[in-house]
Amino acid sequence: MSEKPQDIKAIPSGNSLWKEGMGRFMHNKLAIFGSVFLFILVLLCVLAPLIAPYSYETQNLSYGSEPPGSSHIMGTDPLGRDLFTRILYGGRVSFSVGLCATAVSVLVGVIWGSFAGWFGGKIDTIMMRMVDIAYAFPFTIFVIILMVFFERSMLLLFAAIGAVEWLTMARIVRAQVMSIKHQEFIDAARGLGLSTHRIIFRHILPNITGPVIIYSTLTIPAVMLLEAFLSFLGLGVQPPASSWGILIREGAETMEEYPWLLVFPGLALSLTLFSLNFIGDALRDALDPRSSRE
Amino acid sequence: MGKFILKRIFLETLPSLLVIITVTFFLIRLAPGGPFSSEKQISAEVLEQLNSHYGMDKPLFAQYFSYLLNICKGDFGPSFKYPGRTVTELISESFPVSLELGLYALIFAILTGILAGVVAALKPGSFMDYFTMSVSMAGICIPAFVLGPLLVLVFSLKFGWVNVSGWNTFSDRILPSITLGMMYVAYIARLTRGGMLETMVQDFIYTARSKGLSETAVIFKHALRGALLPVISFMGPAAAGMISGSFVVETIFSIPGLGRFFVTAAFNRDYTMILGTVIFYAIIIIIFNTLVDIIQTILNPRLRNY
Amino acid sequence: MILDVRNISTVFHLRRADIHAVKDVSFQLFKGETLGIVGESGSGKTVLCQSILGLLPKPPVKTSGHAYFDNTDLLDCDSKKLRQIRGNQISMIFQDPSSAFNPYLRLSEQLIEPLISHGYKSRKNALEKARIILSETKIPQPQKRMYQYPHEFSGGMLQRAMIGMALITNPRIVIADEPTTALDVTVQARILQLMKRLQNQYSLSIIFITHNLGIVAGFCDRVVVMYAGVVLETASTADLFNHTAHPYTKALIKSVPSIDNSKDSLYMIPGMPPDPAARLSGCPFEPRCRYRTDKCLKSENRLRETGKNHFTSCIRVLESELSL
Amino acid sequence: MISTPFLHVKNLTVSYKKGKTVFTAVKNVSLTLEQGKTLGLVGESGCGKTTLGRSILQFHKNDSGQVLLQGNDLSAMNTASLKRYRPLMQMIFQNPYRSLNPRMTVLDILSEPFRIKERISQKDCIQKVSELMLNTGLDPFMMRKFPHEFSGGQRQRIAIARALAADPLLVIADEPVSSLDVSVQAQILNLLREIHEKMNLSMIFISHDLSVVRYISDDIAVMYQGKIVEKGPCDRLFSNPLHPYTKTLLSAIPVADPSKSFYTKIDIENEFNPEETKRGCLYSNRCPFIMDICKEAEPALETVDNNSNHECACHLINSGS
Repeated sequence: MSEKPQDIKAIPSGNSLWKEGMGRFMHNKLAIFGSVFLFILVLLCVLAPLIAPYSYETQNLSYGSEPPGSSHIMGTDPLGRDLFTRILYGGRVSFSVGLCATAVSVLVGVIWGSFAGWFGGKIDTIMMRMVDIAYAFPFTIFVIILMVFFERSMLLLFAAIGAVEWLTMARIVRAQVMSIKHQEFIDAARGLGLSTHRIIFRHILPNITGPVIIYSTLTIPAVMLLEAFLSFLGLGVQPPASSWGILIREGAETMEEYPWLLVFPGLALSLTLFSLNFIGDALRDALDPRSSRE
Repeated sequence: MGKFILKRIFLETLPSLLVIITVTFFLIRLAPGGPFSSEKQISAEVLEQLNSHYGMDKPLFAQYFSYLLNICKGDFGPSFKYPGRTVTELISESFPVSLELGLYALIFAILTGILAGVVAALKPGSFMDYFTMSVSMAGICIPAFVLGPLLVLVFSLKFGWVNVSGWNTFSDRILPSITLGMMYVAYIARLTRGGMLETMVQDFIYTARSKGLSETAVIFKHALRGALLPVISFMGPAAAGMISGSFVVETIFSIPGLGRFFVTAAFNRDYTMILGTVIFYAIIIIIFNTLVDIIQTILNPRLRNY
Repeated sequence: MILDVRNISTVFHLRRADIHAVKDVSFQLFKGETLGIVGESGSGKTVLCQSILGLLPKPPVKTSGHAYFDNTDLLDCDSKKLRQIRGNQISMIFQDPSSAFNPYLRLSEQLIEPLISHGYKSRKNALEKARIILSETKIPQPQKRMYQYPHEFSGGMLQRAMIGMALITNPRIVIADEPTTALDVTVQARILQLMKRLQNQYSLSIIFITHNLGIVAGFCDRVVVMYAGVVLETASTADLFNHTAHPYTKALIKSVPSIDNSKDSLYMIPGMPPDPAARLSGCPFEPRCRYRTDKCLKSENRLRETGKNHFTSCIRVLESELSL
Repeated sequence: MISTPFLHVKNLTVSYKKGKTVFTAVKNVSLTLEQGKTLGLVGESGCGKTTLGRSILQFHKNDSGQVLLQGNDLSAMNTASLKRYRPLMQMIFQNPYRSLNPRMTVLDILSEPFRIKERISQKDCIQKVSELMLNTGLDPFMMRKFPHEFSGGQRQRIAIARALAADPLLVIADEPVSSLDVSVQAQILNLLREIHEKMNLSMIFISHDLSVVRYISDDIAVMYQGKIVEKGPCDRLFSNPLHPYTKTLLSAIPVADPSKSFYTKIDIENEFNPEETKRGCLYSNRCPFIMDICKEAEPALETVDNNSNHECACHLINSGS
């Protein structure tokens, strides 16, 4: 046997499940295309104030509802506002809603799921019973009621959408924690006399990051869709702020005369959702514990 | 089997219903403003009279219990927005339309979704796999309120096969059902593909092949049954989602369904109408979930032993 | 001779690498004989039999060579003809009974499937045949139990049902892939008893795949030893144990802890089991063999006779440089 | 023997609640283990050997009975004081793929046992881990690799190294070689024997494979349906088994010698049936030597030979016929 290595630098490092997973992820052409498209779009939206050709509000009636041409690459809306700029600003709202609401739903879902999964027995049945009841609740109605009856602030929108989406995450995390809890390496940890706290943070949580990441990438599109849906009904984001949902609603109303007002925002939203779903599916195939095990 | 259903109804269905009714009831009452505050300035006495007529002046809890009693009798109270019409009437008029739309959409979603899922699972990673999954992905990525207008633009305005909206002839049902169902094609396709891939590598598939069955017999007799279990368990949440989808589709295609009613009721703060619809939808979803559980126990013998 | 397998090679064309699971394997199976195929995991013994019956999905897997079963070559006849033989003339028994049955179908449904799919018309007679075969494999109250579901049976009972399912079309060859590995030692003994009795009753030829040398010694007439997809030695059971002609077989026999031999430390084969994607040339056991020389690197693993139908691929034994 | 035994299990009973039915896995088992000795625990699946192993380590709450380690009763301790005894008893599991945390490097896995005891510099940590790896036949330069980059046999070596890292007094190995190939199996068995002798460890080796247990144990206890039916020194038990079940078990083991055919002599017919064996001996419905008393009274575990404390629970044997 070889002699003992002296310090950490001399020892070659192995490639973790992450590296192997990312290797597989890179092979998925659709996911790469999706990530590149998303990166560009998000960059554009973030830099909107600097690079947008026209300012957000300027209405120039003489240019009312111009088809896409040299001056306005995506045409203008009936009030003469440049569609490309509005899409970028709308994007900022849609993305922020998507990310924040997903964060809310991931946070609540993970905590709820790990609690129910780890304690099991009575606590688990009660917590999961509440999730089942919540599932029976027609959630979009709940959000509509919230938005109608309480003043429509952005914060309420995040909370409402977040409250809708955390259910499935809770179920996935609970199932994952339950299955890990029964694996032998947890018994071994318990056999060492580790504290529950240490077992959870060093042994359980790292092993649920895979499914959590997979499912949160799939939650972002679902949440953005819900926001657009609410804005379409006039309950989501309120003017002067605008989001893709509102742009699509305005476009739909004048669809025959100015189809581009519907097509461009619709395209922006759909391509974003396509990319996010492709990335989510690719992540699932790459990080799925079953395929990485022997 | 009977015991299982009874246990299911009393232990799970009724409590969930109660919780939903209570939450919605108090949520609405706690919200600022009242049903009539959005109307033009009406004098104090008229407001006071309206409240007493609709029993709004009694203490909140009294209203809650009397409301519960009425529901048991099937009376969801009068509608504020449409004087002289009870909520039950309005629901019974508009719900069959939504139900029909929902059923067509569900059938469309199930057939297309399962077909796409099976085709994609047969040759994983091939062009066929990517193609079917991306097309079925369109359901999630092109929202109903974009897909609907686009379909109308193409099929009724350009080709004129179908009229733009309304709900009288059969052809009026095609576009709305596709728009509503398209979203679930993607979820079902994804679940079927996952279920198929997982089942195809099980040992009993090799046993089936070793018995000399043709590949199609192996797939349809053995693999599909196992693969569809996750799809069936998804039918519950799908029903809930289908209902929310119907609001948009009914507004785009101006279909007189319960969904549209609900949206207008919400805007006009028509308390009893909102409550009535929420409870009605909750009942539908719970019935659906119970049905799904029963089907699952029939299909999967292992669940049957308790 | 009932089955003549000549130079079968199976390659898995995967994205990362080409795995040569079976490399140029030949063996014969005689009527009424029990042929044992012995090897550790990764030796290709299961893939070999699955390739013969064409059970492996075509795209990633490519099989070459011939397998003559009464003058039809199973490897290049059309799939319809192959399907007529599968489950009818040649049937299979799998390792883990609890996962080899479709959990969602009643046992009766799965038992009659081989009959129905091979043109047996009346369902009623098929069910009757299923009941008979179950009682022959000693399952108590077959009439009642056959309508139950797989999860309502113990491992031993399910394996008996599997044997019944394989014999219901009274095939001429049964390929058993580690049928008793998942069972307890007393249950295993009774299953082997049952298989021997049914073999004599139906004059079956059995191919018995296992990694357990004890079962081979007690149950099989002839043995094929496989390692890393290659056949290292073929011999009658007595020759294999008493006049072993390959270092790997010798090492394998000595490393099995048996309840008779004394307690001195167990013989260990050094190194690790071979990586299937690696090296093609030379004797695969060379890296772990005590008697290895440079010659072994160049050997083309061809089986040649060293005793009365006793074949080995070890050049040193063939050139009688080595006697084990 | 006046000195207290290293490990003494007294009338231990453990049961599970499966839905509404209560299943008693371990029925009133008593056994002792001396320091530095290995006890082989043998029986078919479902006989309760794993549950017994896990309850000794207090992974399950037992219904009744005591587990005395060096005289102190583990089953009576609260979690805090139990935590002090935990590192003294380590377990090695059957499935090499599920007994190591896939997200941790071997360095973290092996250093966790001593890192939770006291602060330790990275340099000492590497030294200790490389020593552990060398002792268990692993290449220390692989210590920053992850479990999925090792073969089944190597992973089992890592699991053994982790058990040793807590420098325990007692190691319970639950079927450590059952899922490994014969050639790799031999390597792990030799390793276990070597470590057991070098570190004067007491070990409980649980397995369904009698020939493996024969090779590694000093004493053997045969279990059937939650009870110990025969216990004694390894060679005596193999050369002259007393209990009918042990005899059947021994005769059913395949032997790598064509002249000895093993499966033809098995004569037991049906399977264990709880109804028929409610009161009497649990093996009565399958035992060829059944007597009336076997149906009535449960045979106690009595010593049959004093100097070698060979015990057996069978009326036929205990009545001295």
